Amino acid sequence: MDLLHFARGPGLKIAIAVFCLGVTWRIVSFALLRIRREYSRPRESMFRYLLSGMITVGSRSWPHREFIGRTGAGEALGYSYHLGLFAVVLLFTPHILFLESLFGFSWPGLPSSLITIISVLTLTLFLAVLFRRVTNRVMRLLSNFDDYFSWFITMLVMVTGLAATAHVGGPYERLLALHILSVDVLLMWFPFGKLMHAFYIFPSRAINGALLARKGATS
Amino acid sequence: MQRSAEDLVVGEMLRRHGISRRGFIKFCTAAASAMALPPWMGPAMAQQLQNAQRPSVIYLSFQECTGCFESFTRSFAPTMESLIFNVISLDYDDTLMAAAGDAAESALAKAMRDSFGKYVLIIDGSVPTGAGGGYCTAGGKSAVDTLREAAKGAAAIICVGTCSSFGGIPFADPNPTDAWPVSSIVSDKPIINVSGCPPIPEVITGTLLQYVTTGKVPDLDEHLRPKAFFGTTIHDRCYRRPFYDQGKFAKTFDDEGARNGWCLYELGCKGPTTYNACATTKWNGGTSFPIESGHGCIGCSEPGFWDKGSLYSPLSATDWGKAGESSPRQVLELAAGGILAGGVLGVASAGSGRLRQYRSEHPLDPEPKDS
Amino acid sequence: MSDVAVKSPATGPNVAGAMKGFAQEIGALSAFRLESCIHCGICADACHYYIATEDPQYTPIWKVEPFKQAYKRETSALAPLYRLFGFKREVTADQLAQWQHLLFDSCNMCGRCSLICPMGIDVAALIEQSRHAMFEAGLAPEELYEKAAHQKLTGQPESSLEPYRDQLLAIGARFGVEIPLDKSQAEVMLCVPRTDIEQYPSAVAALARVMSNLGISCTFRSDGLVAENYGYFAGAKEWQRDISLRLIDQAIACSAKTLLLPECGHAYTALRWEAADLYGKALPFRVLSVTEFLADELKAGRLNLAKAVQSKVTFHDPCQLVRKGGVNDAPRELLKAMSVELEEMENHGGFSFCCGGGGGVIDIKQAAPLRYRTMEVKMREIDDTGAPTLLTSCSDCRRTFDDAQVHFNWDKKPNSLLELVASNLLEAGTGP
Amino acid sequence: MSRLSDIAVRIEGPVRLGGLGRGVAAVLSELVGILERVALGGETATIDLRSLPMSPDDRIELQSTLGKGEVHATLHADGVSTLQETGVSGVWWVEHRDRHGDLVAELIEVTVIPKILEASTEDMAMSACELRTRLATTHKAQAGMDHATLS
Repeated sequence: MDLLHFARGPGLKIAIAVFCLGVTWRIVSFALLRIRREYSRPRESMFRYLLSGMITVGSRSWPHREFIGRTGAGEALGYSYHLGLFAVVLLFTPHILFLESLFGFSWPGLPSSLITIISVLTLTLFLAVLFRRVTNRVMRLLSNFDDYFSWFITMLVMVTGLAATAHVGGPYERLLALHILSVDVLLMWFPFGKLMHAFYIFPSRAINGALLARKGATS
Repeated sequence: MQRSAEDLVVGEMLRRHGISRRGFIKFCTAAASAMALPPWMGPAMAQQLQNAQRPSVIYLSFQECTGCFESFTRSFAPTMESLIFNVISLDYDDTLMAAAGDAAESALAKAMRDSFGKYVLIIDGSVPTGAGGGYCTAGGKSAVDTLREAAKGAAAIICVGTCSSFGGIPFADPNPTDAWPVSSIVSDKPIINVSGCPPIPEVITGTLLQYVTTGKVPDLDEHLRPKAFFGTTIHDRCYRRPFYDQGKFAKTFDDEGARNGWCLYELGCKGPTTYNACATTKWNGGTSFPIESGHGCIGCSEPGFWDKGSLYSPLSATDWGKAGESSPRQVLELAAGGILAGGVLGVASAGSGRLRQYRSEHPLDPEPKDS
Repeated sequence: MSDVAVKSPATGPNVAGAMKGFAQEIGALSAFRLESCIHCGICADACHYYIATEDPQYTPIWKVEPFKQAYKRETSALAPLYRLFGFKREVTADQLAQWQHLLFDSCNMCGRCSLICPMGIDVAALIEQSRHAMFEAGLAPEELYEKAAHQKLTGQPESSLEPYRDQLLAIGARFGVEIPLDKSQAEVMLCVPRTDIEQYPSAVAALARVMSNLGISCTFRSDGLVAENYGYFAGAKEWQRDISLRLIDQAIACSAKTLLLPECGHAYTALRWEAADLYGKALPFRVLSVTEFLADELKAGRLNLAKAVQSKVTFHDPCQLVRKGGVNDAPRELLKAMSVELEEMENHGGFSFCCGGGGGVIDIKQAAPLRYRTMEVKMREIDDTGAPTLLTSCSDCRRTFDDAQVHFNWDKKPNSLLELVASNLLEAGTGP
Repeated sequence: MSRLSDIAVRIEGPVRLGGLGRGVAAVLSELVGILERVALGGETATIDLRSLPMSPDDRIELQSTLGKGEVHATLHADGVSTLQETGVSGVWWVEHRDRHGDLVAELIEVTVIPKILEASTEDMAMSACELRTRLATTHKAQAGMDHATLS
């Protein structure tokens, strides 16, 4: 069995199983902890504050006017590489075919050359993100192994993917194998690090937003 | 087959057959072109061959379909006839030779004895080792024994076809005859693999010609294939490549994209992972190649191509398929298993957290009474 | 929890106690908040301590780092792995002692960071829980610890020469207003910040005057006078409950339908939002701040206000009342009713900067130098409005601004919105 | 239908660069470089057209861009070969066909005259030898005849 065969065969199977196991494990572990009832009288009706929670999911995607001056650039950097990643992961035809083979449905993709441009841009942004994490004193203080490893593994996926499409650094099938293998590793690492934020971000915004709105507080 | 002119150098042979020097230069130019060698190599090869002796070649067929030999006979440049008559001395080939039975066997023995240490051994077909080698025998001798014996006196072994190179179809799961490629059985001789199912005719003759003219094993890739023919992927040299780059893909074999000649990636083309000269040398004297005829590459020159999933599933897709099992279903099963196991772990984790909370709030109670 | 069970700050940190406190506290919601942090550091940009100093240790989420660490090691899904491989160390006594500065001296629990987090984490809620654990560890600052203990035992954060009850009556006599006290039945129960009794008696008088103008049956209760709750500041959760219970019991005793809180920010958080949870059931009365109460009366047409003399004012939004409490429109409606021109600060309403005194910080002596640095951020915003008058509706904020006025020899003195209302009352039914 | 060209296939051409296919433009600019070198006495060069991934359209385009020159040579050796000087002086379009008329090599040579056209000195020596032998035998026969006539 060659590397490619392993990467997208048994390797991928293990990765998917570990991914599902880990994600469930982590979520169930805290979701089943005690939730205390709130006895104070809400300022808003439940419908209103749950709605506010939903609105927070969207509104928190960009800083409030008061914060833009200090955080706008940083958040823009963060969101833009995320958008780049989504575009490349979801709109590159070989990726769509991969996902189709997993889930059984597909959607139209973008031209490969456009994807290449987007991925090079995303890669550049990703380097900028690391630069920022290392040079910004706050981020450096907060950062731990998780932050750097999650960055590294995502970067690895991008670099091997780009190398495979550009045929740089080795025969295509080996690069493709490394690319898929790095995706396997990413999937397995996913539940054990900060990548879990993909699952957390919207519920977290919604729940905290709703709890603040319950008090009529700013959210 | 008689070695009628064993002492003659090639140049003299050519003259005897009424082939002029210009004709020979042309022959070598065409061969160099077919082998994707630099164009100046053709005349240089012609010069060298003029004064060389014709080497002895022994062609043995094992567990095979003769497709490779059929391909061999269809080489345009150089043609097999011109090779046999002009450049090499084909001393044993059970398909071509008129002799049969004991006469054939003794011809083989004689060739091996006369040119011991000098002959080129061409192997076609995989070597079955199951049942004591009994799945493929000739004259009471098993293929594996014949190979071992013939290999002893060979200067080099050229494996023609994916079967002798990598095991091929007989080697595919479940490999009932316990077949192996030549390289798994012979390890002490230079081996050149000319893979393909079948290999491109010009690649067979070209490799042979290149070896006999230079006397050296050419540059080989990690699968022992000559880089001159197997150095780039089909995808790299494919005339449909611009459509891949533009993201234009045929979705079915009869849609608008297919009629427009768009990229066949989505239809399972294995071009990106297949190393062969199909896109440049092409087939039938440069007429066409599978992709040009509208079908994706099936990757036949790659090791294990038969076991790498459906010929029609895209390269980037997973290859979990056994017949009747869909990937989405497997994903669902894997996910369900993972979620179940994760759920158990999660409940255990949250449970122990709650127990701790309970203990710290009720330090005097030995056991929790409610949850 | 008895008093004896809690270690005094003098005897050094009790890590096990802290962790026990934290484990008790951690529920699904806080666990989710701790899980969600992506270390983006954006919360630093909401915090006036970071903005004033650019010191990364004042990043809000960093202030709960030991508890994040403890959560991951002890409670999270991966806790067994963290422990097995030693990825997360045990929180040490030294570490906790170091964090006292971050959780008390340099955090007002103002909640501004909770609005900036792109993951939506309510950082302030985490800090409040961390303070609970710090208290269990015996690491509450001495000033807060002592005031909380005193208040739990006596109902007053500090002893006074005369009981507050007597001082209250004296204020009534001095300002010529009737102080309703210890009525057995009343619609509304009143309470008062001890800051007002000691420093701003005019505010006490204003409250009494407004209530009598409205003609609503109301009363102070001798056994539940003080609005402040030092248990909340110190992180002493059970003391906070006991202190709140004094007011709750008295409100129930006089069958009040409303517990009216004076101009005091954290009292609003403690009683409006947290008391019922600590009480374990819904309160049988509503809790209102005087600011929103007056705005409601205004809307109902029962409160009539004259045009005020002040032309231009700026309003400092008390964090607990406005950002965290939702009383945003009420002060502005009152100002509008008095035709006062309001010059808003650059950051106002829910995004207003804290005065720097909240969360008990005004009472922590060692926090003062840092507090003055954050005050400069606030003072600049106030000065930039160009308004000559500063109004607010929290006596702790007022105390902090007064302190700054002395320290910086600042040209602004904070005034109470309630007092402004009280001095512009029209007799019921006369209308403007 | 025996040849690919008989099958109706619509091929959408690759991306054009200023009217020229990408491959064609590359070949042309390479030719310019070689020509300049050869003109100064540098080494001749040959481009194997088979090694370039070109569509039939590209090939036709390249051929028409180069045009036809003055010299056209036909070589009959083991099949027919044509050597056509293109409109670009010193650039030769060479096609080798085998006995069945199938194209076995297609080259562009940049040289004064393609080497294959030159007679080899060895062949000339051998031909001289043969010619001498033939001459000698005819002499003998002639002499014999003369002798016979005289006698």
